[in-house]
Amino acid sequence: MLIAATIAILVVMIMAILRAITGPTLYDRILAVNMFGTKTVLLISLLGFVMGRPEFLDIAIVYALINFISVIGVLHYSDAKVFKASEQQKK
Amino acid sequence: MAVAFAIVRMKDLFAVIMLSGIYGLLSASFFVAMDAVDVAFTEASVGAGISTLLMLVAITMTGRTENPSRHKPLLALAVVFVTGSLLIYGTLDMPYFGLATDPVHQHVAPRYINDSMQEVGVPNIVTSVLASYRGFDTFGEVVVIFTAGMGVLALLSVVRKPKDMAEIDLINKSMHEEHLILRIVAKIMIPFILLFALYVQFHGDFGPGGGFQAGVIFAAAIILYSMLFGMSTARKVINQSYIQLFAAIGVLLYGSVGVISLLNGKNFLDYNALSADPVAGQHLGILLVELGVGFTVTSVMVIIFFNFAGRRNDQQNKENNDL
Amino acid sequence: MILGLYNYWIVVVLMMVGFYIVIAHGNLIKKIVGLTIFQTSVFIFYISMAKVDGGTAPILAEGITQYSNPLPHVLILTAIVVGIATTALGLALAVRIKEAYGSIEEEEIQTKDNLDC
Amino acid sequence: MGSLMEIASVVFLVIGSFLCVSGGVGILRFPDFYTRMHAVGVTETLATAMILIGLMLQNPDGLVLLKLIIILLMTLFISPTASHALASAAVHNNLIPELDNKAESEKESSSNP
Repeated sequence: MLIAATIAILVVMIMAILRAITGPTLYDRILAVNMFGTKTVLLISLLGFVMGRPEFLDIAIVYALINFISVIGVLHYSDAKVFKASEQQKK
Repeated sequence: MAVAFAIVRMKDLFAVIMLSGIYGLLSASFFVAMDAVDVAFTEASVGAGISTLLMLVAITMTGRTENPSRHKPLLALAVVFVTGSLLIYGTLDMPYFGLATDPVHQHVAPRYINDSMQEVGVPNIVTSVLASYRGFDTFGEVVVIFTAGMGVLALLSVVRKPKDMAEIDLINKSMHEEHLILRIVAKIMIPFILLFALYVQFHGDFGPGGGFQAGVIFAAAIILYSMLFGMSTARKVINQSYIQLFAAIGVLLYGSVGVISLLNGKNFLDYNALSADPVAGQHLGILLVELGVGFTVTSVMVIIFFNFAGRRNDQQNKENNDL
Repeated sequence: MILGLYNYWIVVVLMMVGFYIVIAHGNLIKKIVGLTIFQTSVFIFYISMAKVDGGTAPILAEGITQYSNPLPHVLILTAIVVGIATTALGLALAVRIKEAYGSIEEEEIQTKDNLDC
Repeated sequence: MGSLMEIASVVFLVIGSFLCVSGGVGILRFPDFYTRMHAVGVTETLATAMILIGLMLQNPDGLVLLKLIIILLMTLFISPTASHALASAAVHNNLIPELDNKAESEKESSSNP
C-alpha cells in the first residue's frame, strides 16, 4: 500500500514538472514548484517507511521548512520591477 | 532528466531558475532513494532553498532574458556528443550498480562501518567519518567556504550612507502592510526553524544532520526574517560585523581543536588527546568541530545573502532616485 | 547485463547537458546554472557508487548488517555546501560584471572589451 | 486491534493518494492560474494530512509519531500561507483571471463605477 501511494505521488510530481515546464505565467511555475515541494515531503516520509527506517523524517521536516522559505523568497523577489515589466510585455 | 533538458531550451531565466529548484528537490529525493540521508539533508536545504534564492536575487540585478546566441551550437553539440560517448565507453568497465563486491566498498569503508562504533562511539557513520577520520579534509572545506564568503563580501559589500537609512525604512514600512499574514505565520515559524536547526546540529551524532546542515537551516531562518521584515530591520537584529566575527570564530574553533590535540602530543585533529577516555575525547572533539562548522556555514550564508540583498536594495534606491 | 550500468549513463547524460549549457550559452547566469547541473551529476555519480543492494543508510542500528558506503556521502556532503559557496561567488562576479559592462552576455562583453583596447 | 489500525491506515493512504492525483490532474488540466491554484491548494492540504495520518497509524510509537505530527502541523501552517501569498502576489501584479466574457463584463461594470 505504501508503494502504491509512493507511485501515486511520483505521478503527481511528474504532472507538476510538466506544469512547471509549460506554465505560461510565472505564478504557474511557482505554484508547480510549491506543489512539487509538498509532494517531496510526502514522498520522503513514505520512502522512510518503505525502507523501514522511519527516523528519516527529519529530512521531510527540513523540506517543509525550506519549501516555505523558498516560496516566500521567490514571491518576494518576483515583485521586482524587472519581472513586472517583462510580464506586461507578454500581454 | 527531462528537467535538465528543459533548462537548456528555456530562454527565460526565471523559468530556468524555478526548474533548477525542482531539479534540486528531485536530486535530493534521489539521494534519499540511494540511502544517502545526510546528503539529501544538505541538498534539500541548499539546492532547493538557498541556491534558488541566490540565483533569483542575482537575476533581479542582471536582467531576466537571455539573448539568443548568434553562432550555431553545432560545434558545441559535437563536442558534447564526443565527450559523452567517450565517457559512456569508459563506464563499460565500471562495476555494476549496487553490487556489494565493488572495489569502492572494499578499501576503507568496511573499517569505517565495523570499527567506528568502538573507536568514535557515534552511531551516524557519516558524522564520524566527516568529523573524525577525515577531519582534516573537512577543515579544508570549511576554510574554502570561509574564503568564498570573504570573496562575496569583497565583491558585493556596500558602504551605506546613514542618510539613506530613513528612506529605506519608509519604503519597507509601506511595503510590509501587505504582508500581514505572511509575517504573522513567519513569526510563528521562525523560532521553530531555529530550534530545529539546533536539534539538527546536536543530533547529528545519532541521525542525519550535523554542522553543515544546521548552519544552512539556521541561515535560512535568518534569510526568511530579513525578507519579510526588511533588510534594515534584519541588520539591526544581526549586526554584520558580528557575523563576520562568527565566521572567523568558527574556523578558529575548528583549527584550535586541532592545535590543542597537537599540543597534547598527538596528531593534528586527533581527538583522543582531548580527554583521558578516547571515546569521550572523540565525542567532545566532534561536538566542537561540528559547532565550528555550524558557525562558519551559518555566518557565511548570511553574509552572502545580506550582501546580495543589500546590493540589490542599493541598486533599486539608485533607480528610484533617478526616476 | 550491460543494463546494470544505467546509473552511469544517467550521470553522463546529465553531465553532458550541463556541459552543453556551459559551452553553448552566452548568458553568464545560465552558465552558472549549467555548472550546478554538472556539479549535481557528479554528486549523483558518487552517491550511486556508494549504493549497495539491500544496504541501508549508514547510521548504525541494531539488527542491520548491510550498510551503504559512508565515504562518498561524506565527500559529497561537504562538496554540496562548498558548491553553494562557490556558486554564490560566481553569481557575485556576474553581478559585478553586469555593473561594470551593463550586460552579462559573453559576446557583448567581448565586443566592449575589444572596443576598449 | 492491529488489523483495524492497518485497515484505517490503508483507507487514509488511498484517500490521500486519490486527492494527490486529483490535484495533479487539476494542475495540468485547468485553464488558468487561479483555478489551478484552487485545485492544488485545496487538495494539497487535505491529501498531505490524509497521507501523514495514514503513516501515523502505521507506526504508532514515540519519536516517529511526534515528528509526523510536527510535519503535519507545519504543512497545515505553511501550505495555506503559501497559497495565500501566491494568490495575493498574482492579484497584486495584475494577473487577470480568465473568465467568461459575460462574467468579465459584469465584473467590470460592477467595479468601474
